[in-house]
Amino acid sequence: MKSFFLALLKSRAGLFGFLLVLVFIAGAILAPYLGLPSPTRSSLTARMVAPTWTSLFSPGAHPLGTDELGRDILSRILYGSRTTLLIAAGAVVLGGVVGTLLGIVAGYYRGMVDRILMRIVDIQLALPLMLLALLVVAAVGASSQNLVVVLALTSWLRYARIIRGQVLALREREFILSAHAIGAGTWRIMIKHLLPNVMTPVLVIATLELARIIIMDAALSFLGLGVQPPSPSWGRMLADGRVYITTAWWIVTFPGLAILLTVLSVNLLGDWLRDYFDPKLRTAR
Amino acid sequence: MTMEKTPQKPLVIADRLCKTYGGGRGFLAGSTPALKAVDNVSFEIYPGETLGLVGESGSGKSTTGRVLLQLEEPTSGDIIFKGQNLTGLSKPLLKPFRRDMQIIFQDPYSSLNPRMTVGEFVGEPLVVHGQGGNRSERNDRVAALFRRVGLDPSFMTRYPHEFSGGQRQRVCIARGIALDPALIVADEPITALDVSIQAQIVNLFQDLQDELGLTYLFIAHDLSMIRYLCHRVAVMLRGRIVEIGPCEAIFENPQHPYTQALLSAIPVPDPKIERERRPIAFDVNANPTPADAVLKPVGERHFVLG
Amino acid sequence: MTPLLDIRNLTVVFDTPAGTVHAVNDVSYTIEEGETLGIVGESGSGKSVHALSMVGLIARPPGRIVSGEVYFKGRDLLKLAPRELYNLRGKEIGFVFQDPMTSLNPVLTIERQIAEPLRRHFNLSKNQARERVVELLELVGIPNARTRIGQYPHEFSGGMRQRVMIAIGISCNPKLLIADEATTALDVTVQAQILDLVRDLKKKIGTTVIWITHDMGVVAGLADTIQVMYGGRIMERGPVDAVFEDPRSAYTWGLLKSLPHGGKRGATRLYQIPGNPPNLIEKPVGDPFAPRNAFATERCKRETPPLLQVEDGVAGHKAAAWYDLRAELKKEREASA
Amino acid sequence: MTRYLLVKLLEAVVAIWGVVTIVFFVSRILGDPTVLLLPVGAGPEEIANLRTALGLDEPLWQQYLYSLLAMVKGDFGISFQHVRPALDVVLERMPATASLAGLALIFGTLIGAIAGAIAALMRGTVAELVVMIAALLGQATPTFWLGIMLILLFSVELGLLPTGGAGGWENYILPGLTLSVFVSASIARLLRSSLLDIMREDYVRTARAKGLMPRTVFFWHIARNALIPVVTMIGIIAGELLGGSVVIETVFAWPGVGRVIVQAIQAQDFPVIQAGVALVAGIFVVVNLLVDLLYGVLDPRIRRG
Repeated sequence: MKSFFLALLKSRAGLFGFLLVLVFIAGAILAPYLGLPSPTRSSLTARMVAPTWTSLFSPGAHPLGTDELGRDILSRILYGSRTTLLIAAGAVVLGGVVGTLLGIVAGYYRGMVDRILMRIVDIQLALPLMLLALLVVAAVGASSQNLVVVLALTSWLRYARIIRGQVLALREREFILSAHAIGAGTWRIMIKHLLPNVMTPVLVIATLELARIIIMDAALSFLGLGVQPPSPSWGRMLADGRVYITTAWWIVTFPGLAILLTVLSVNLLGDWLRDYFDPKLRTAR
Repeated sequence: MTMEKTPQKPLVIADRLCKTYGGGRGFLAGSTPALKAVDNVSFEIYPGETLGLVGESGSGKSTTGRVLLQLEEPTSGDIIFKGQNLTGLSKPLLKPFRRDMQIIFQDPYSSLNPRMTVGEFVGEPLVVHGQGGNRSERNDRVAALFRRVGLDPSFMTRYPHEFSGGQRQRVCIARGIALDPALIVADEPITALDVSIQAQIVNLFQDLQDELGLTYLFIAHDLSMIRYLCHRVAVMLRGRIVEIGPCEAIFENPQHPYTQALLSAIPVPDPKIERERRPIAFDVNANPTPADAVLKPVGERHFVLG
Repeated sequence: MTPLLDIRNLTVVFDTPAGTVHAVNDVSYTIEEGETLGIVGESGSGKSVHALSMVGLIARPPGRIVSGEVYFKGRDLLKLAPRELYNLRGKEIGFVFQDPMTSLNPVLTIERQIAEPLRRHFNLSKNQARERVVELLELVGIPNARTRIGQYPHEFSGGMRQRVMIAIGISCNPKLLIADEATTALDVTVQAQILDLVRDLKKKIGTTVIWITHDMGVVAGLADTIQVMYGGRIMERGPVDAVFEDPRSAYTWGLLKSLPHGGKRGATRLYQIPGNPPNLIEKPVGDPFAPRNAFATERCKRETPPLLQVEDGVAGHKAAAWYDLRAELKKEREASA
Repeated sequence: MTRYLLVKLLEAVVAIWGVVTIVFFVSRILGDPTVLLLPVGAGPEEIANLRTALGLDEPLWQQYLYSLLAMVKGDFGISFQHVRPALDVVLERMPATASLAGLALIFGTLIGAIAGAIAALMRGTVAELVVMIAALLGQATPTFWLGIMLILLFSVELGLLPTGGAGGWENYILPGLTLSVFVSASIARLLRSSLLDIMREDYVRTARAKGLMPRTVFFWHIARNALIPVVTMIGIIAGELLGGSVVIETVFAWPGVGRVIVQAIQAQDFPVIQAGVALVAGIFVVVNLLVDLLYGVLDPRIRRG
């Protein structure tokens, strides 16, 4: 663990990503305690106020400006990050657990189980993930829980495919044969021998998937299929602000920057994790 | 050794073992050509004996070892261990027999679980079979196993990457003997080790046999080590045993042309002999073994396929 | 006569995250034209790294040549311009690598891979090169050469691929052929065939050969001179008969003694060298074999012994040892008698 | 090779069938389109009549079988919104989507390949750093936001290019650029790491030991092998472009398949959804078939396998 953080400190890109991720998480958690205006309070007198850097520390001011209804953009971005990060994290965990388990099962049992699972993966791959998400969200409705499930649905197969490949390779490793030779049961082999040895790739995929899911979540709300108003969401802010692009550039610029920075930091961290733990994964994506 | 003269019951009998890969029709995969990795292989090993199994890559020697331990199911044939037929036994029924037979592999780097401490790894068979009592008693037993294979018990809490090849192989051996097995299949256990380490491991194998009365199936392609370690030798070629017999008979009086070719190919660490050595060529494709060939006796306990 | 290859004080390190690996430490030796030199050592002995580094075939970074000169036909290879080095590689110095499975490009035909050095160095036309490729494949004993040149490496067996590697190595009639563990990945019968082939080729084209291996048996019949390396240093070197009969380094002696020598079962325990191979990350001090050597003196641990002509030995038999192995062995024999 | 292709073809058919099945059942959950099709206040009798006319009152599995049979013949039904064959509605939008995606794929791959090669060959230099930072940013930027920003800059501020819609070549520039950024970022990163991996292979050492010039070693031994994962990546990117068309076509008011599908989902226009998704999946499968074919050309091990 100590060497892990030492290596992280040495890698500028990894450290940058890690710190930025921490900042975003802190921002999401601390949003209600920062003395910001409510993200949903509109004000007709303060519509489309331009951002002013000097007003950063004066109470009641709008450092990133306000939108067409006079709502504070900084506050909306911070509160929006809570929904986005929660949904994305939920989808990553759900997709990761399901995908990893299925990957281990397919790789371990091979044969029919494996073939059926891989055929399902192929079918789903033929359907662009965005279309799948769009259809399903439209069908079941855009509640937070539904979004988590839908986004996890677009995600599990990446784990399943890579973990299956890893397990197929591990299976031939002699320590797995040795576990069979001492009479270890299936459960023991999966939990004690296979799972710990695929945790690294799982962690790496999870980070990279987190970034992808944040973008997809934003895209869904951009199309009006994300969390419903009045809850603030980055994608919806973009979609709404787009109309005022000629008069108020800030409404559409800052939420996009927030997405970019979040995804960038998560990607940096993920790349570094991959290079640190398993450089071989680079081309396996 | 007196044991070779007293008639005893074999510890394990392999009876007409076959293992075929592929050949089936897969879903969307078309048919794959069948590969007979092990083809009608029969032998027996007596208690306390070391049987050497030699052959080149692809001869089926490793598969034979794995099939013998039921790590892979034979396509046909029987394995009789201590008088009990093991083939077709379900996993739970097989489990008690697992205590009695163990395997040690070639590559000490892939035979340890990189995410398990070596102590846990050596103690795992005890856990699986509910032996060794509580945690601290088990720890003591693992420590004793470490000492027995020449490792410092203080290493128990370390992970495999901290060990050299020879030390890893000692860890594997400790795990192999944890349950006091009767039979150990050693699948090229010294091939991947540095030359200066090989003798250490060979000696360890011999010491353990003397102390614990172990029976070995020793798989190798290094014939000089086989000669040094084994009572009897079986030579495999393309899935079949082409010659089997006492070590001396095989090395002094090889009958099958392939055995002769194999023996003539061993490099000898002596320039005078080595410069004069001319290997005998043997073209496998030009001399296919007839399918109906059987092992015929040519000397005392010495058989040749023909 | 100036030697074909003259290596002086070659030191190579690798900069790794764990620290600096001292792979080759102050290695000096020469090889005469027409000679076959067998270099024996285990993993980490520096036997492969030193050979690769002298023609710029180690990755830099992490590899780094700290010091040394490598004179080949009078020119220092380490000071050549890149272009001069490219002109020399493959043409004057041929290579055969260990693993025939990974050393051939999987997506190019055998013909292309053998013809590449020919077309590069001799400007042969496609057809001229093809004739030479067929000739080479026949020379290294591949039947139906003309039909097989269009095939890919995965269609060849391991032994056949190693023959292809040898064909590439000798394609331009190099002055020096360096074979790095060229038979290690092969079965014994195939190894025997390849060794036979090399002996045969030496007779036919008279190339100078450096044969790098971990197997004492392999070089016994092939080499004129043998050189034993350990921990990045030369421990002993000399005419092959002298070294096998009368080893003066405890490491050579131990290696030879630990082999079964056609010994029968149960006669005695094998002699075993105690301990484990050295950790090359620590700065080497003294004789690298000292920690595993029963005959080591205090001086061995502190000071690195130079490689010197041995007393009452044949000319050219050198060893790096502060202790006198012959005297020590004699003492031991008397004590046990 | 023939068998390899046949297997791939069969897999493709299975995949399309699977997609059609998923879409069929998911879109039935969307709701009852009759409510949308009839004027407000229509009586239950009218609704029942329309349901019968549209075949919606039959058991679901029967509807499924009928539509599956019809789809094999190329009949995806009549669009509820447009009241003409759904396939026609989708097909006439296809050229717009395909040309944009194709343009971005070709342009983006070229730029990405050059950038990736530069990064790998100039390890440890400023050039590598610049390429890698650009690629990281490119991958982290949501395409729809990048599109909006480009509109803000080139159309609103500078007034150089149209904000959206289709028409002349100038309409292609902004959406094409937006998608190319995404494509080239992915390709550059993958090609760089793939090249760096291949450079460590034993056969590259063999090639250098032959005395080949660095240029020959790079093109024939390194790049040739590094292309194989890139080809796979192009197949994946093609899918993401098609899926992403939904979003990017909304941003640029691009009259393509993506927008039609979004509108159809909002209107619960089953036949158009069905036809649109089947078409996109079909194109994706064909692209991947081509990728597999290219794979076979690049890698002789697969050709004979």
